[in-house]
Order: sequence, then C-alpha cells, then structure tokens
Amino acid sequence: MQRIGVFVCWCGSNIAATVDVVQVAQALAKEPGVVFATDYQYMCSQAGQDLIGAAIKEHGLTGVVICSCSPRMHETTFRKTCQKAGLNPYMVEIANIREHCSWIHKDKPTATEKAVILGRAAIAKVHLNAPLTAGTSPVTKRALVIGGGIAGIQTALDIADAGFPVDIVEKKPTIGGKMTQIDKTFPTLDCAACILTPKMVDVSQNEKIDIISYAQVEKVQGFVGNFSVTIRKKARYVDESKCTGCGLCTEKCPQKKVPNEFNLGLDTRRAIYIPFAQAVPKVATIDPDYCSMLKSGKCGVCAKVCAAGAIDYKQQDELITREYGAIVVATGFEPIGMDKFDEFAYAQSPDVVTSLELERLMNAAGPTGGTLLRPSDGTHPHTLVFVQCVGSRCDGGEKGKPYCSKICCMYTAKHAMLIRDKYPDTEVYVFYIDVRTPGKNFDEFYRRAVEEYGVHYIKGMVGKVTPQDGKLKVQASDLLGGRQLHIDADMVVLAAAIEPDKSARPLATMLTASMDTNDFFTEAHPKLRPVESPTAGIFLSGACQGPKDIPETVAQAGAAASKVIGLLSKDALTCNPCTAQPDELKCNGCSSCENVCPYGAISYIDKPFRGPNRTTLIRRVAQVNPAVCQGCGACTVACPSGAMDLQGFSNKQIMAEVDAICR
Amino acid sequence: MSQWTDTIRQISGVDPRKCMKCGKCTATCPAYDHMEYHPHQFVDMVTTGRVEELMASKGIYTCLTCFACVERCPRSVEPAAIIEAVRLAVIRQQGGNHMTPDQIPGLLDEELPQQAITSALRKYSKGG
Amino acid sequence: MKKWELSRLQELFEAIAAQEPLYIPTDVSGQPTFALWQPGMALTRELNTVRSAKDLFFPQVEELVKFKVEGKKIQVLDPQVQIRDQVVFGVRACDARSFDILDSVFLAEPADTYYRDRRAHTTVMTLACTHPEESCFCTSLGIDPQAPGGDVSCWIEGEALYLNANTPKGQALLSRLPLDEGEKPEADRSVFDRLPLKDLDLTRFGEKKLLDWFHSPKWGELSQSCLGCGTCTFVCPTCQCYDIRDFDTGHGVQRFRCWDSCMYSDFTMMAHGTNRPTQLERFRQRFMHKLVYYPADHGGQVGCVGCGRCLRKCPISMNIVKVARALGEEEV
Amino acid sequence: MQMNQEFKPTIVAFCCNWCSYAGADLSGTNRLQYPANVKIIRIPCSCRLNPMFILRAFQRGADGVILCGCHPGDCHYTTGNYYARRRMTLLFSLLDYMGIERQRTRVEWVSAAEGAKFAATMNDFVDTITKLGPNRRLEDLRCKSE
Amino acid sequence: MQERVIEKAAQLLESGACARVLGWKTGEFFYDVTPAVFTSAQQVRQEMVFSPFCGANLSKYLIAESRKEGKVGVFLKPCDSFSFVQLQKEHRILRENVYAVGVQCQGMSDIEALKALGLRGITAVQAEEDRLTVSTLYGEKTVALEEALSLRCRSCKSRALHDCDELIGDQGRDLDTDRFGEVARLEAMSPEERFAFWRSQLSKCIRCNACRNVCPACSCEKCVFDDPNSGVQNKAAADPFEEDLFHIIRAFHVAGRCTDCGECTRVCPQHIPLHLLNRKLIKDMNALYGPYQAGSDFDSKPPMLTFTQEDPEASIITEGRGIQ
Repeated sequence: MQRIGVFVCWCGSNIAATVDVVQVAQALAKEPGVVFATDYQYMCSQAGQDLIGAAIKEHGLTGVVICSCSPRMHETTFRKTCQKAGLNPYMVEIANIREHCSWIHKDKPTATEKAVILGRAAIAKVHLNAPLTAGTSPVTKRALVIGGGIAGIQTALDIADAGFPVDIVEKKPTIGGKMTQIDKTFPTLDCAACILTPKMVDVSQNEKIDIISYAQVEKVQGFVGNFSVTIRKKARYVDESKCTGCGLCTEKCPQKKVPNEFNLGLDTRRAIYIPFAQAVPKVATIDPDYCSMLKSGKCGVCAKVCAAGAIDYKQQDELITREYGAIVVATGFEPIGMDKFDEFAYAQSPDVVTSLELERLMNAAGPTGGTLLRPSDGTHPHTLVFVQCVGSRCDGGEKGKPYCSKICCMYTAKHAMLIRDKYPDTEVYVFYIDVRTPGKNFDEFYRRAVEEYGVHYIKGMVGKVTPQDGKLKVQASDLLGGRQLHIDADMVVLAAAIEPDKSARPLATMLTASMDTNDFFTEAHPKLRPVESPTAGIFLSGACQGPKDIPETVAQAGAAASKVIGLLSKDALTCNPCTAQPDELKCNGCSSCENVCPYGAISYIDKPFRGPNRTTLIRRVAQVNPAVCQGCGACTVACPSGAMDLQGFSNKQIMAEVDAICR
Repeated sequence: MSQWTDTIRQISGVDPRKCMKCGKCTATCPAYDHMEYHPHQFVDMVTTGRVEELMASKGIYTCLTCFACVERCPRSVEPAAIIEAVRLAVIRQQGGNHMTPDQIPGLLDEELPQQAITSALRKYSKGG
Repeated sequence: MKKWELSRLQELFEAIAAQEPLYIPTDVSGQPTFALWQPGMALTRELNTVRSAKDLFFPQVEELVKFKVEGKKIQVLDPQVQIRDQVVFGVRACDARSFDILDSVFLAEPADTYYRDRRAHTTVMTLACTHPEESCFCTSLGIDPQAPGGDVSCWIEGEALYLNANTPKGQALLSRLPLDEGEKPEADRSVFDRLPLKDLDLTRFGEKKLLDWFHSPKWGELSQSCLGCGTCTFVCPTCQCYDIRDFDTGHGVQRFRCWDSCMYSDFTMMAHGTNRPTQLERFRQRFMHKLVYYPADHGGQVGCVGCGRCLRKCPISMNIVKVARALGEEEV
Repeated sequence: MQMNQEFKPTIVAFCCNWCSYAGADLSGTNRLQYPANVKIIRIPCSCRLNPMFILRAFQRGADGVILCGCHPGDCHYTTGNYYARRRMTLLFSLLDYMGIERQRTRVEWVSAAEGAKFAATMNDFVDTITKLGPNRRLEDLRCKSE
Repeated sequence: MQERVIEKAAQLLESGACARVLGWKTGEFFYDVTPAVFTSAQQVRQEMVFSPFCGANLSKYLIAESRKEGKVGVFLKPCDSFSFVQLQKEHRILRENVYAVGVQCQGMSDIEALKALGLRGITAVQAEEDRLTVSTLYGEKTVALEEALSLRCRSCKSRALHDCDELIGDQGRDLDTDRFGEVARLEAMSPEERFAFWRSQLSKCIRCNACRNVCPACSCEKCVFDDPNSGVQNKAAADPFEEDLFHIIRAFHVAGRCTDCGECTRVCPQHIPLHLLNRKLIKDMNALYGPYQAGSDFDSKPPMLTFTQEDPEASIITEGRGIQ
C-alpha cells in the first residue's frame, strides 16, 4: 500500500473561488492510502514546493497527488520538487482541478464534487504508479536547419559559431529568402541587401556550414538527438563544383521569356539563371520547365558557352541521408494570394500591386532599376493609395486570415515615407484600421511619415478599386472625417497578409511537430518555450512560428540556435521513461506491435525460456528500444495478449482512473 | 443599453461586436451620399445601444440592401442584415398589426400582384 | 403410486409453482436447461440439459461475502439469502445419482452451508428415461434409468405421468397435490440392452494400482489433443471444483465462488506456480479423480454417473469412455 | 420524463495529451463552460485507448464515453489517431451490432487550439446522453452504488 | 480419399520424412473423431481416419508441434490452410519444421446437423458417395451428405489450399458463397431486437472457453482473461456484463486475424452462433477498408495493423443501420 500525500492548490482564487479546496482536501484525506492531505494558496510557489518536500519527508510519502492546474503546466515542476525530497518523480500525479474544473464550472458544490472525483482518480492511479528511471540516448552533434532565409541563416551561423556542424536545406537555388527581395528595412531605412548579403557570404565561407540548396526534406526518422533525415537535392543540371557563377550562360540562353520569380514576375529571366547577383551559392540553375534542351533535346547553347564544362543535362535528383541531433524549422512565410479580393482589382490592373512587388519596383536591382514606375505604362505615378490589412484580421475561413500579419503597418509607413522622400510630387494615402507600432522606434517612425513626410493617413478602408481611363478609381471611407472618399490613384498597394510557406504543413507531418489551424508551428509553451516545438529536438526559427519582422526573426533565430547548442553540447539525453514494456512471458512474438509502431522501436529476439518440467523453450519475443520509443501506446492495444504495456499509463492505471471516476 | 439591442442581434443573427471598425462597409456603400447614417454607423449604434436613434431615422430606408457591405466585410458583421433588423424592429415597435386582413380587399388592384399584398400582410402583421 | 394426465402437465406445474418455485428442464434460446417454471413453459424434448442439475445446488457463480468500503472503513456483509423451499422436476437418474457424489463432498464436515441449504430446501422430482442417447452409460455404473430416485420418482408412460414418493419430503409434496391414484404399466426396457456402452467397466481402476495408472504412458497420447477448455468440467454433473474470487465493485468487494476446471492452466495456481504444468497432468488429474481417487476414498463409488454429456460436448471428442478404453488396453 | 430531467449522466472523456487534453485546457483558460458530468482521463495518444477501457467505463457506471484526439494528420506520434480511428470504428460497429445504443460512444478530433470545439462537443455529448437516459445495456449491476 | 491420406501419413513416417504426423483418429461411433499425433505407420494404419467428420482444424496444434524435435506432418483442409498461413504470418508456426499435406474437401459433416434432423441415439454412421447411413438406437436412416453438412461448410469461402507442400486431390478455387447473409439479417433488426438476440444467445454462455481454446487466432501465450494482471481476468460471468465483455473482447482481439474457420461455433456446447460476431467484423472491415481475407497470403497487412489517411470516421457507423 502506498503512503499518499494529497496537496490541493488554491491557485489564488483561480481554483479556490469555485472549488472548496478545504473540503476537497478533507474528502481526499479519507481515501485509502492517503496519509496526509492539505491545501495551500500556491503549490507551485517556493513555499508550496517546500511544503510538499517537508510532507514527503515527515510522512514518508511514497506517492503524491497534486490537485492544481493542468499537468501540462506544472507536472515537471512538481516532479522536480518530489525528486528533491527523495521521491521518484514518477510517483507524482496531477489532478487538473483548474482548467478542467474551477475555470469551467460556476456552481461551487458541483465544482467541488468534481474536484474530489478528479483527485480520487489521481489517487487511484498513484496507487499503481511505479518508480521509473529514465535511460539515456546519445546525441548526434550536427544540426539541420530547414529554410535558408534570414532566420535559417542566423540560426546556422550561431550554431556554427559554437563549433557544431550545421546543414541548411533551402528549396530555392539560393539562400537569402524573402529578405533578399526587400529594398530597405524599417525603422532604420538601411538597405536590406547591405546587411543580408554579408551574412550569406559568411554562411558560404563557414567551414561548419553546408548549404544544400535547391533541395527539400523528404523523410525524417528517429527522435531527439538521433534524427535521420533524407534530403532530395533536385537536379539543377549544373555541376555546382564546376560552375564559377560567371553568368555567361544566363546571357546566351535563347529562352528569354521565363517569368522572374525573384522579381515576382514583374520581369523575365532566362531558362538558365542565377536568381540575383549576390546569390549563394552563386551557381546557375536550369529551369526544366522552360529549357528546350531538357524538353525537346534541342539547343545546348549553355553547354557550349560554359568554359567550366559545368552543364550536365543528365543530372538526376540526389538523395542525401544524414544524421542530426537537432532540427530547426525556418520555413518562413509568403504573402497570401490576392485572387479572393476582387474589390481591389488586383487581377484587372497591373498598377495594383502587393507591398512585396512594390519593394521590387523600388529596388535598384529590380525591374525598373529603382525608379518607381507604373507597371502598366512605365510612367511616374503621382497618387498612390496604400490599403492595410488585406486578408489580415478577417473572420477566418474564406475571408482571409484571422490574425494580424504584424509587419504591414511598419513597411507601409516605410514605403510611404520613401516615396514621399524620393518623389515629393506624389500624394500618398494610407487607409488603415489601426496603426500598430509596438517596437523600438516604431511609433516614432510612423509619426515621421505623417509629420515630416506628409503621408495622408486615413482611418478607414478602401471599399472598391475600379480601373478607368488609365486611372484607378478608389472608393474609400474616411471614418474620422465622416465622408466617403473617391480618389483617382495611379497605383494601389495592397498590404497582403502573410501566411506560412506551403511546404510547412507536409514538413510538420514528417517532423511530427504540431501546427495551429493557420499552419504556424506550435511552440512548446507560448510564453516560456517559444522557440521549441512540443516535439523534442525540433526548434522553431522565424516566421514559421508566427508573423515576425526582421529583428524579431533574428532574435528568435539566435534563441533557437542557443537551444540547439544546449542540446548538442550534451553527450547523452535522458529518455522519457514512459515507454512501452513487453512482458516477455506473455508475448506471442506475433509482430502486431511492430506493425503499428511509428518509430520502429520494436524488434524481436529468439529467447530461451524455462518451460514446464525443466524443459527449455525458445520463443520469439518483442524488445522495445526505450531510447526510440516515444510512448504513444499504439502497440499496447495492438497486442492481443496484453503483453505490451505502457509505463506511466499502464492498463491497470487507466482502468483504476476509470473506476474512480465512474464509481 | 437599449431594450432593442438584443432584438436586433436576434433578428439579424449577427454579432455587431465582431466589428473591428475598419469602415470597409462604408467605403463600399453605393448609397453613401443619401444616407443619414452610414453602414459602419449602423453597426456602431447597435453596439453602443443607440438603437432608438437609428430607428427614428428615415435614413435606414435609404439602404438598398445590395449586400456589398455584407460581401466585403472582413469580419462577417453584415451591416445590411443589421439595418434590415432595425427596420423590422420599427415595425414591431409600432405595436399591433400594421396591416390587417380586412384592409386587403381595398388594396387590391389590377396592376399589383396579389402575392405582394399577402407578403406585405405577413411582414406587417404581428400575428403572422 | 400417483397418476396425472400428461395432457394436463401444465396444470400440475401450476399447482406446484403455486406453492413453491418450480424448476423444470426447458429450452431457453434453443438449449435445454433448468429454468424457473413460468406459465406455458414446456419440458424440453431433449433427453437432458446441457448443464447438469447440479447448477441448482451449486450454481456456476455464487456470492459468498461482501465487503463494503467507505473511505478507510471496511464493513463485512453476509449476503447469504434465506433459501426458500423449491421443487425441481425432471431430473434424470444420472443427475440424481450425481447429488450423492456432490453430497459426499459438500456435506462432509465442515459442511458447505450454501450447498446444504439449497439441498435441504429442494424437493427433487426425477424423471425416468425411456429414450436414451447412444452416449448414455449410466447402466454400466449400476444406475437404473427407470428407477431414477430423488424425493419423488416420475415416469411418463403412455398418456400419463406416474409419480411415486421416495422420501418424506417427497410424500409431503405429493400430498399437497390433487393427484389421482394409478399403477404404472411395465415399461419396455429393451432399448437399454442395445446401448453401445452398456458393457463399459469403469469400476476396475481401483486404488491398488494407483501409481501404475498414474504413470501410464497413455496419458501423454490421450492428452495430446486436449484443448484445455472447461467444457467437460462444466457440463459434468459430478465435477465440484470451484475458485473463490474477489470482485472490486468500486464501493467494496464482492467475494464469490465460481466453477473452476482442473483442465485450466491456472487451476490451483499457487505462489510458486502451478503443480500441473502441462495439459498432461491436468488431463490426468480429471480422469484419475473420477476413476481412481474418488472411488478410493468412497468405497469404490466411481466419480462418474454415465450421463454422457462429455461425450456429446467435447470439442475434440475426447472423453472418459475413450480414456477408460485406452487405459484398459494395457491392463494386466 | 421527469426521471430524465434529474438524470445526471457520467461521461468519461479520454483525451490525448498533445491535442485534446490541451484543447480541454484551452477551453478552461477561456472559461468555456461544459457540464461537470464530463471527467477527463489523460492518455498519451488516442491510440492508447484500449476498447477494454471503454467497456470498463460502461461496466463501472459510465453512461457515455468519448475519445478525443488530434485531427487525422496532426497526431503527435504521426499515426496514432489513424489506428485509433479504425479501432473505434470497428468497436462502435460491433457494439451497435449487439444492440448497444450507438450514441453512447463517440470520437471527436479536437486540436490544442480548439478549446471552443472541445466545450461545444462536451455540451452536445452530455445533452445527447442525458436525452438517451442511463446506460442499461452494458452495466454491471454489482457496481451500482446502493 | 481416406486411403490416400492414410497411405501418405504412413509413408511420411516410414520414410523418416516426419517424426510425427497430425491427423484424425477414429472414435467410438465413427463421428466422434479426435485430432491425434501419430508416431508410427502401424498406428496410422490402425487408427487414422479421414471421414466426413474430420472437421477439426489441426493448424493450431502446430504452434506447439512445430517447436518440438523433428519434423511434423500435418493434414490441412482448404479452410485449415488459412489458419496455417495466418499463424505463420504471426510467427507462431516454424514452417521449416512442418510438412503440410493439403487435402481437398467437399465439406464436412457435423453430428449436430444430424441431430438437427431429429436423429437421436446415433450409434454409427456409414459414409457412401453422397449419402450417410445413420444407425440409431431407434432405427436406421439415410441422409444426403448435403443435409449433414456442418454449418460453416454451407458457406465455404474457398476450396483452395493456401500453403502446402503437397496436395491430395485437386487444387480448388475461392468460392463466392454468401457468408454475410445472417449478419445482414441481424443488421436489419432494430437495436432492441439485436440486443435481445445477443442477450439471449450470450446468456447461455458457460464460459467453458471452448471457443477460445479451439480458435487458431486465440493462441496467446496467456489470454487476458486468464491473466490476473490484465484487469479483466475472470473465470465465470458473474454478471451479464461479463458475458458480453468476454465475447466482445474476444471478437475484437481476433479482428483482422480471424480466418472465419468457424471452429468457435462448431465447438460451442451451447450452440451460440459466435461466428456471427467475427463475420460482422470481417464484413465491416471489407466494406470500410477494402476486401481482406486473413490467411490468404503472406504479405498483406491486416486491416487493424494499418490505415489510410482517407479512412472513414467512426461517425460512419450510425445507429441500427451499420455503415452508412
């Protein structure tokens, strides 16, 4: 019989206001095996934890039940408390009487009664708990960063700085990501390329960093410290080791009509191309969708002009499998499509552009060489209308994204300011719902746009844009002025909402990392563990976790790197001891469990057993690798004889909980 | 808070508190110039409980019910549905039957489809 | 001797049931079993029930004691209900003989009070056999299926039921019933002489050669195909082993006993394991008990009544007759 | 009818640790009410739910049992809920085949972000079971409290 | 056929190809055939039979027999061969220690089928061609073989041997018989009627475990119902709930593994149609996850050990209407 201590937490008034904590402690004190029961204002506080520790020692407790907030909150805290007091940490069970009781019920007697039942279930479980000891598994001291944008670059550099090898997998031919397409950055207005390209060079020159560009993750196996990742390196039909990046092929290629994705289709490139001058690796890539040689076997101009002999039309996709200890997701974002927003005439007029397209139109390396010209006729625009929150803050579903995209207010202020600065003869209108500027020097920046540069900020929204006679008729509301505005604009710029990159969802499935409904990766804890995924060994960097601007992305990238460094600097990891355990005496060796194990943690051995009458029987029995087993329990149900059980969530424990609840 | 606020919510089936005051409804409204109150104001007045004021305004009848605001509203607030609910509230407020069956024979005429009068009776009588 | 018109059998049942609960062998969901008589319930046309009549005195599951647990308090409750007088009709001679064997076990000191109470309060009305099955071999065990015994013996001859009280309890029952007087005509017994197993001799496995029987090499062969199920045990009228188990009800513990089978691998499981590790030992135990140990302890009385249920029900058609024959082959 | 109004069903909700338990936490954090009849048992994954546990709950006096797990494709362990889905589908079919009320058992996928869905699901389930009345077909009379 | 089977068995033992041979042994009344292990050709010639009453499926015995010293010969009917394959798939039989002789079968008779015809006191049965001459204590009767056919053979799924080293008789084909008619009839009932049906059937159960112990799929080293640590151990149904529990769990544990050999129903002393539980699950799995026959091959994955992302949700099961 266990000697169980019950500790009922008030959580201030969070629990105590709706649950009679004293009564709960008194009721649970009567349960068989309970030798001590008390209540306290904040069990998770130092004083509360001391109380638990003292009780363990004083009453010789062998099991502890804490009636408090969700185990997802403080299970670890209380396990540590008990461990300090000399009790095995797995002899602790939490009854969740806050999230699952006090916060959802209003009637005190009802909530109190339920709290008692939840406590009883936890007591019933603790009776069957067994001390568990965590095993260890080795750590592969190499990290994988998925995504080569500023987030991935910063994370990789920081990890490499600490001395650990890092691979960056980038799906595009070059690293750099969205930041390479941005002209200037807020609120300092320094040139994005000037701060990014040196970092890209650092990456390419760092011996610890291996860039696997034009590649995608294909398969992920294993677990924290021991991932095995298969990467598909797509054929670029150019031998990376030979190509010098001279660019001659990209000038001679006869196929000139390929939309240039780097400039968002605002101009064209060749079928063989280097995305931009500072690309890393600076290697040409043949676009198989447009190359006539690859499509019809006719042409071969690039091969003829290439002095290095780097062109290889026969190149195949290459599968690379490598071992990693940690994986960082840095898949970033992309602007949402504008096809659902007919009212802004994006599809009808080339002069309606997204903000990212405007970046290209203002960039010296862009299609217009940095002069702001209307895409329709190449003339200088005089009236520009910026529309904020296009597809952000919507009701969800068809309308758009329910969240605020966070960066639009600031880059719109930047655009407005830059245009007014460079072309003082233009009128710039910004239609906003709210201007959100929480950040260092952000509001000052916005005020400067209004006060120094005379940007017209109008509280209201554009309802309709109609192309007419070379102009864009903008109908909008001016809520503070109490009027409907009609503006004849030359260009309309849409602050399109941003969403996670499309590759994130399948990647999350491969990584078994969870995502929210918007496809942003979920963090292990929204406040306390913001750069870790709930899946151990998977870390989050940049906008894949939520909308972020560059400084935030870089900060988070560094934070993710430090977490990775922390992991890789360990020689071995403590495993989750709540793993499956076969009872060899009951095991049939039928392989049912092996069939359903998602981790390949189960193998079989032929083992001698003592049979009846001094005989020896050789039987095939299952073995679980505790370092690989993640404790899902799929095998326990697949096993017909019940030989497979899950430590910490055993059949008997769960049934005891059921009994306690139903009695 | 007006006694009507809940009625409007009930009839329209929309929650005006979802409004984030972007003004896109007003920006999109083709009848803007003829209105005393504008779509975003309908919503705001219901939210803040100024329903009687709205009900007293002839402006509510200038809404064409074109549903442009409903279509464009990023928050699914549906100002047109709200204003229609306000109009119905006005009818309810008038109490009793605005139209009774015995009035129907007098209203019949060659040009008007009989169906229209029956519909009007349904709409403008409490018992219906 | 008393007499009752067969066509009015239901009325007789009604008259008995008006006084005491009456059990008769009837078909429930297609299978013959003893059930509490209710108006309209007819006798089964089968010779015998699947489970034997021992179920009435020694039910498959019986509650023994209850512990009520409240917090840390435990209260012991005796659930033994006062057994009411009852009547069972239609027990065949073989099952009636099985009561003697069960009595010698359960009524020996210390008496099993649960069994004793049920026995004491039950009036057994037997029913003579006229149409035996090929699997019947009670005659070879000295049982006369035409003289079935019990408190009241009954015969169905022609269109009448004849009843004869054998004990005061039986007399008391018959005296309470509006029966006619009548004499039973002599029955045709020729079918019993045609029984294929009539010459089976189960009485020769005496105590003297106990160890020889025990070590017979035949057991291995015989038990080889035994599935280790409990069918033979559970249909057997003389098997009397039980297990006592606790059931946690959530507010206490219900201690009950239930039939057990020596064919089961966990039969008489002890802390050190089981003393009959393979099916050979278990199989041997069952038949040694019926044929050797029991007679040794009970003046030669064999622990089998020849009802033939195991012959009909064993999934692999292994049974006491085949065992006896196999062992007999190597007899001295 | 009157009996039914007083009937307070016992509902056991098995929630996977990663999505649904967190979803239940979220509905608590957001103060979304659902009846106290629902008691949650935390299991690591929906695939941990042995049909035996469901039968056990009914034996011990539950009137309804619901399994909540991550949405298909979102399982923390990649594939657990797919197995759970097959197992529960077959179990429910078998129970239905044996005449056990179909509404007494349910599977619902609730993500960690769906606190509102969790509360709504529980409200609906309690409502269904309350209307259905006490579990009589899979009860064990020994477990009824006197 | 009998002569060929006996000759083969004798030859396997005489030649030393097998140390033991699993077959069927004659009984008291011709119909009470017992599975047996034969160790000598002499014994085979004296006692072995292959009659229309050799229904017993011998494959389960191979779990133990294939682990013993020397090779074991076994005779398998087409339906038995499904169990043989399934048990190999579950690594329960060491195939290299088994010499499997397939025996073509035209359906087995069952004493219960004869009894259902009203025959009592059956003392002997003579098989000729397509009829049985039944001697009873009360006279003789001739019965068409078809009338004596065991219940499961009436809906035989296959005459094909799925794995054997040698075949006596011709290789047969899978048959397209209606195995699920009775299940569909139950499905068409109201939930109340189904409940009443199963209650009346399962309340007859005496928990003798014959169904479990004869079942080739129920070959666990330790059954959960015998295991004191499983939490569900019980020896007798002390409450109607436990009658249901045993059969629900058993059906579920063999789901996707049950080859529908029908042994459970054949051996039930209380004539409970247990195969209707297994067939329901087979029918559902076929409908929900595509046709699957346990024991028909070595490679396919049993439906309960695999999944597709497009599997239907549990809500596809609607009350009283089964799969919708």
